[in-house]
Amino acid sequence: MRDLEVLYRQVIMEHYKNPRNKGLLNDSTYKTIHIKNPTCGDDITIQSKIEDGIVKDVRHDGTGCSICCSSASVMSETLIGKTKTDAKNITETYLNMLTNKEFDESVELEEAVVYRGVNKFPARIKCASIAWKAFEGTLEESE
Amino acid sequence: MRDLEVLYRQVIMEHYKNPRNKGLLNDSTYKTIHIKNPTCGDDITIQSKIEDGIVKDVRHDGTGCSICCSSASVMSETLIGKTKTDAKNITETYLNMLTNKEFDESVELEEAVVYRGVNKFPARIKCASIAWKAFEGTLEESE
Amino acid sequence: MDAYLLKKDFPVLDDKTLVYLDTAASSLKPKQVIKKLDEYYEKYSVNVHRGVYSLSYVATQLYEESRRKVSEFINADFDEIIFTRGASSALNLVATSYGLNNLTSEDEIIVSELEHHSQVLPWQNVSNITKAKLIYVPLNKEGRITVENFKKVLNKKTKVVALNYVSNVMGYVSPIKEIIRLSHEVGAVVSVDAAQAAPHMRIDVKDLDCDFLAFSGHKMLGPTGIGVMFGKKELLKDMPPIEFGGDMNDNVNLYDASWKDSPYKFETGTPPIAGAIGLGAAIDYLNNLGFENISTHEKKLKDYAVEKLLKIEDIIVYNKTSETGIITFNIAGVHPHDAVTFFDGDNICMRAGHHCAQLIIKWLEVVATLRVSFYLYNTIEDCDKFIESVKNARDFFKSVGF
Amino acid sequence: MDAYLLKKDFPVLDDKTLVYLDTAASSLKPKQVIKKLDEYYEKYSVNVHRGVYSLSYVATQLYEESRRKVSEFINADFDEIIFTRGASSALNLVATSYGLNNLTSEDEIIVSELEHHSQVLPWQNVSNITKAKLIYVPLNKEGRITVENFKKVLNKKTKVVALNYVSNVMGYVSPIKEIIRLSHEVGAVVSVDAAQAAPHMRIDVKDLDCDFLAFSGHKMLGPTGIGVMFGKKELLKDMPPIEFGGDMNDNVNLYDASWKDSPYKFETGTPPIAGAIGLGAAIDYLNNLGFENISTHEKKLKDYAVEKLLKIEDIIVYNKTSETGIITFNIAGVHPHDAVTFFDGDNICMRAGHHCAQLIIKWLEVVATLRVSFYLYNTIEDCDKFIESVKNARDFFKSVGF
Ligand SMILES: Cc1ncc(COP(=O)(O)O)c(C=O)c1O
Ligand SMILES: Cc1ncc(COP(=O)(O)O)c(C=O)c1O
Repeated sequence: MRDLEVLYRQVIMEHYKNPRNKGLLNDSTYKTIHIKNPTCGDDITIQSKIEDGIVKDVRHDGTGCSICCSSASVMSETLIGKTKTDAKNITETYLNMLTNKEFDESVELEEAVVYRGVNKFPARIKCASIAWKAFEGTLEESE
Repeated sequence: MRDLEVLYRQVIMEHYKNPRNKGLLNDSTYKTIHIKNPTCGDDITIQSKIEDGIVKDVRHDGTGCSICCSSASVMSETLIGKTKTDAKNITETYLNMLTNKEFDESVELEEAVVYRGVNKFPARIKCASIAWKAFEGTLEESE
Repeated sequence: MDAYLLKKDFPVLDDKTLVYLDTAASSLKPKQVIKKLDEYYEKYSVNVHRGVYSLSYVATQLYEESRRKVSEFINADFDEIIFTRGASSALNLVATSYGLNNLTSEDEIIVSELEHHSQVLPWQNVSNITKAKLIYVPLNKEGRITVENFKKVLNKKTKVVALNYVSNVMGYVSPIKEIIRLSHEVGAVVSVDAAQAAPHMRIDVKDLDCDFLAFSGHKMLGPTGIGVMFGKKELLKDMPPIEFGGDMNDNVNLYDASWKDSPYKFETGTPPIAGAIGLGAAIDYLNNLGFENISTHEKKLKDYAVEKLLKIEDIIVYNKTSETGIITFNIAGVHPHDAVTFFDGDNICMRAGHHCAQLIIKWLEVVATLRVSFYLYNTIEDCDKFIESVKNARDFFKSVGF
Repeated sequence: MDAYLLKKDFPVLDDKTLVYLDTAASSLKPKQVIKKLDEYYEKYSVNVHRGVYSLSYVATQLYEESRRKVSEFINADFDEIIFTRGASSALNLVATSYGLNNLTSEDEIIVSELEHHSQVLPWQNVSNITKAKLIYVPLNKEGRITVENFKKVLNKKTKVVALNYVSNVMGYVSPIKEIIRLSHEVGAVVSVDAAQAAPHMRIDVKDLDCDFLAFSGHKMLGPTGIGVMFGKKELLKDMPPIEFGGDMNDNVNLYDASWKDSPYKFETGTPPIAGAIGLGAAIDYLNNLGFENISTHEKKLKDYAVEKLLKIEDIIVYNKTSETGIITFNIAGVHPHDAVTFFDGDNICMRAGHHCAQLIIKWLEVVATLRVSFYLYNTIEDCDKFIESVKNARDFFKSVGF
C-alpha cells in the first residue's frame, strides 16, 4: 500500500476535502464542457474563461472519487493566470506524464506533478485525466 | 467408395430415374404435407389418401438429391395398400433404422430396407427421412 | 463439493494470491470449458447447418447437442432455445420482437428499479415507441420486489411484466413464480431476466410457467459471446424475426421471403458455434456439482462475510438479508473507486460503481457501491482475506484523512 | 509465403488426408489464434469496461487493442469500429438503425441478385416497412455487377446502395469504389458486404470512401461469434442504438436515458471479449503474411484448378473469370448433394447448396451448385486431389446410371 499512501497523503486529500474554485457559473463568457468516465461513473464539468490570451478563471463541479475531484481543483489552481499557450502546454505535458508517454520534464506542473504516482494504478489514470481533458475541450471551444 | 456404390447401385437409382406415383393431385380427399431440408434445400411434398383404414394412395413431388427423391418413390410403393396401422408401423421402423436406433427387424420394409446403407453417411440421413416424415404428417392430419 | 479442489480447475486461480469476488460481472472459466473450445477450434472448426461433409456434420451435431443441454438445463423444449450474443441481446430480442409488435398506448409494462439496464432499457424503448406505459413496482423498504407491492400495480392493462429472478446488486431472489401466476390471470406475459439466477440455482421454466427467460454464458463458467433466450413455443411461433439473412430463411425471392421455424428463425448468420459448445460444457460442469451444493456453499460464504462485515465500524451493508452470494456495501465517507484500488492492491477483485443498475443505486441514495459476489471456487479463506482487507482499507482511508 | 509450412499452424490439418476447400463458409483457425483465446480464458477471463481492478483493466486493454487493430486493418478510425456477433448482425445493424430511420416511400434501395441473404434480406425488410423501393442492378451475362448496369438503376431517388465487395458464390470482385463515387454524387450512402473480401484482400475504407462495411471473424482465421461493422463517424453520430442495456448508456432515469458515443452506443451488454481478442490475433497473422501474397496464392490455385476442371467432360464451371479463390460448378446431371457425399468419401470438404444466396442460384437457373474455395493453407496437391476426385466422381455417377 506504499504507493497508494504516497499518492493520497500528498496534495490529493487536501484538495479533495477543500476543493478550490468549485461550483459553476451561469456566465456566457465561460466555455463549459461536461465529461463522464464511462468505466466508473465519475462525472465532471469544467468551465474556463479566456481573455486576452490569459486563463482568467477555471471552475469545476461534479461527483467522483478523490483522484478525479482533487485533480479538477489542482488543475484550476495550476492554470488560472497562465497564458493560454502555457495552459495548453501544461495540460499536454500532464496528460503525457499520466499515460507514461514521453513528456517535457522542464514544463512546470506545480502541484499537479503529484499525479505522476497515478501511473502505478493504470485503472485510475482516467480518473486523473478527465478534468484536464474537459479543460482542453473548453480551450477548443474558445477558438 | 464401396458403401456409396452399394447404396446407389441398388433400388435408389432405379427409382430416381423412374419415380413411381409422382405428381400431386388437386383432390381434397388427400392430405398434403410440404417439408424442406434446411441443410441442403431438398424440398418435398407428400400427399396421402386414407380410406377405411387403408392407405389408398401416396403421391409425391419436389426437388432434391437422388436419395431424397428416390425414397419418396420407394415409400409410395411400399405403403400403398397397407393398413394405416401397418403403414405407421413401417414408417416408424424405417425412421428408427435410419437413425441407428433400435428397431423391430421383423417389420417388413420391402425395398425401403436398402436405405439402411444411408446410416454410413450421417449427413444424408435427413435426405432419406423427409419424405417419410412428411407422410407421418399426413397421417396425423387425417386423424 | 470441495471448493479447494475446484479451484484447481480454474487457471486464473493458479495465482494463489488472487481473490476473485467479481463473479456477478463474469465468472472464471474451468479447464473443462476451455478444453472444449480448443477441441472445436482444433478438430472441426467449420461452419454448421450448411455443409453436407462429415466435419460440418460433427460441428452441427455438437452445436445442436448444446441446445439440447440448455433446454434440459432449464426444462424447456429443444426448439424453445435461441442462442444469442448474451443476456442483453436476448432481453432485447424479447422486447423488440414481442414488445414492439404487441403493445399499444392502451397497455402497461411492469418493470422495477431493481432491474439491470439490459432488462429495463429495452422496455423503456418499447414504451417510447408504442406509448405503452412503463410502470414501476414500488420496492419495499429493503429494496425488494414483493408480491404485495406487485399486486398494487398489476391490472387488466398490464400486457408485459419484465423483472429479474435474482438482482445483480442486492442478490435478492424475486417471488417470480407467484408474480407469473398473477400476471397470467390478467393475461400478461412475463419476461424473466435470469442472468444472475442461471449460474446459481436450478431453473425450471415449466414449473415457473414463464413466457420468456434470458441468461448469459460468461456468468456461469461459459465463454463470452453466447447467451440464451427461452420463449414459449406458442409465443415464438407468432413473433417476427428481428435479424434477417443467411440460415434463418426458407425460400428467398426478389421481393419476399419466408422463414424457418423457431429457433432458427431468430438465429441468422453463422452462430457463435464455439460459444454454444462451450456453454454446453459449462452446463455439464454445473450439473456435475449440483445446484444445491453450489447455492448452499455461496450462501454460507456470504453469511459468514456479512456477519464479519457488520462488526467493522464504518461499513454499510445494503443487502444483509439477501438469499444469494452477493454483498453490496460501502465504507462510510470513502468513494468506492478509491476503495477498490486499495482492494486491488491486496489482489482482491471486486466491483465498484453502479453495476449497470443506476436505478437501484439512485434508490439507495448513494453515488455508487462496492460489490463482492461469491461462487463455487471461493473459500472461507477468501472471505477472511477480504474481511482483513476491508479493515485495513477502512483504517488506511481514515488515516489519510477521508 | 509457403503454404506447406502454414499448414502446420492449423491443427485441423493434422489430418494429412484432409483437403479443406470450404473456407468461404468458414476458415480454419491457426494455433496462434487459439492460443490467444486460451490466454484470455486462462489468465484474465473477467469482464471489460466495468472493473477498476487490474485484471479487468488488462482485459479491457486487450479488448480495445483489438478494436485498434481492426481499425488499422481497414484504415478506419478507432471509434468507427463496432463489434457485433458476425457479418450478418453487422449488416442488420446498418439496415435497422440507418435504413429504418432514414428511408421513406419516396426512396430507392439498390441491391443485387449476387448478394448473400444477409445483405439483401435486411433491406427487403426495410423496404417492406418503409415502402422504399428495392431495385436490383441487372447482372451482366457473366453474373457480374458492372458500373454500366449500376448507372442504369442509380438515380436521384437512390438513398442506399447495399452491395457485396466479393461474391460468396461467383467470387467476383465488384467495382465498388466507382459505385461508391457515383452513389455519393446522387447523395446515396453505400453499405458494403465485405465478408468475403476481408479474408483475402486489403480493404481501405478511406480510399473506398464507403459509408458502412461489414465482415466476420470466423471467415478470416478468427473465432466464431465476432463480426465488425464499420460506419463513418458522422453517420454513426446520428444513428440510434438498436439494442439497449448495460454499458451503452450514460445516464439512466426511470423514463429516459442517454447514450454513450459510438462505438459503445451500439455495443450493449458484455461483449464477445474472447472473440474480439481472437480476431486481433487473426489480423496479426494475416498482416504478417501480407495480402498480396495471400491473394496471389489463392488466385494461382484457383486458375490451376479451373484449367483442369474445364478439361473434364460433364463439368460446368459457372464463374471461370472470377478474380478470387472461389469456384462454383456442377457435374452435369448429378445433384450437388449426391456429389458432395462422394467428395466427403475422399476427405475433401466442399460445399453444396445455395450458399445462402438463392437469388444468384435462381439467376443461374440451377437447383444448387458445388463450391470450392481456396485459402492460404491450400496447396497444388490439394488441387490435384480435388481434380482427381472430380474425375472419379463423374465416372462413378455415370457408372451407376446418373
Ligand atoms: C458475402 C457474405 N456476406 C455475409 C455473410 C454472413 O456472414 P456470417 O454468417 O458470418 O454472419 C457471408 C457468409 O456466409 C458471406 O459470404
Ligand atoms: C441481472 C442481469 N441482467 C442482465 C445482464 C446482462 O448480461 P450480459 O452483459 O451478459 O449481456 C447482467 C450482467 O451484467 C445482469 O447481472
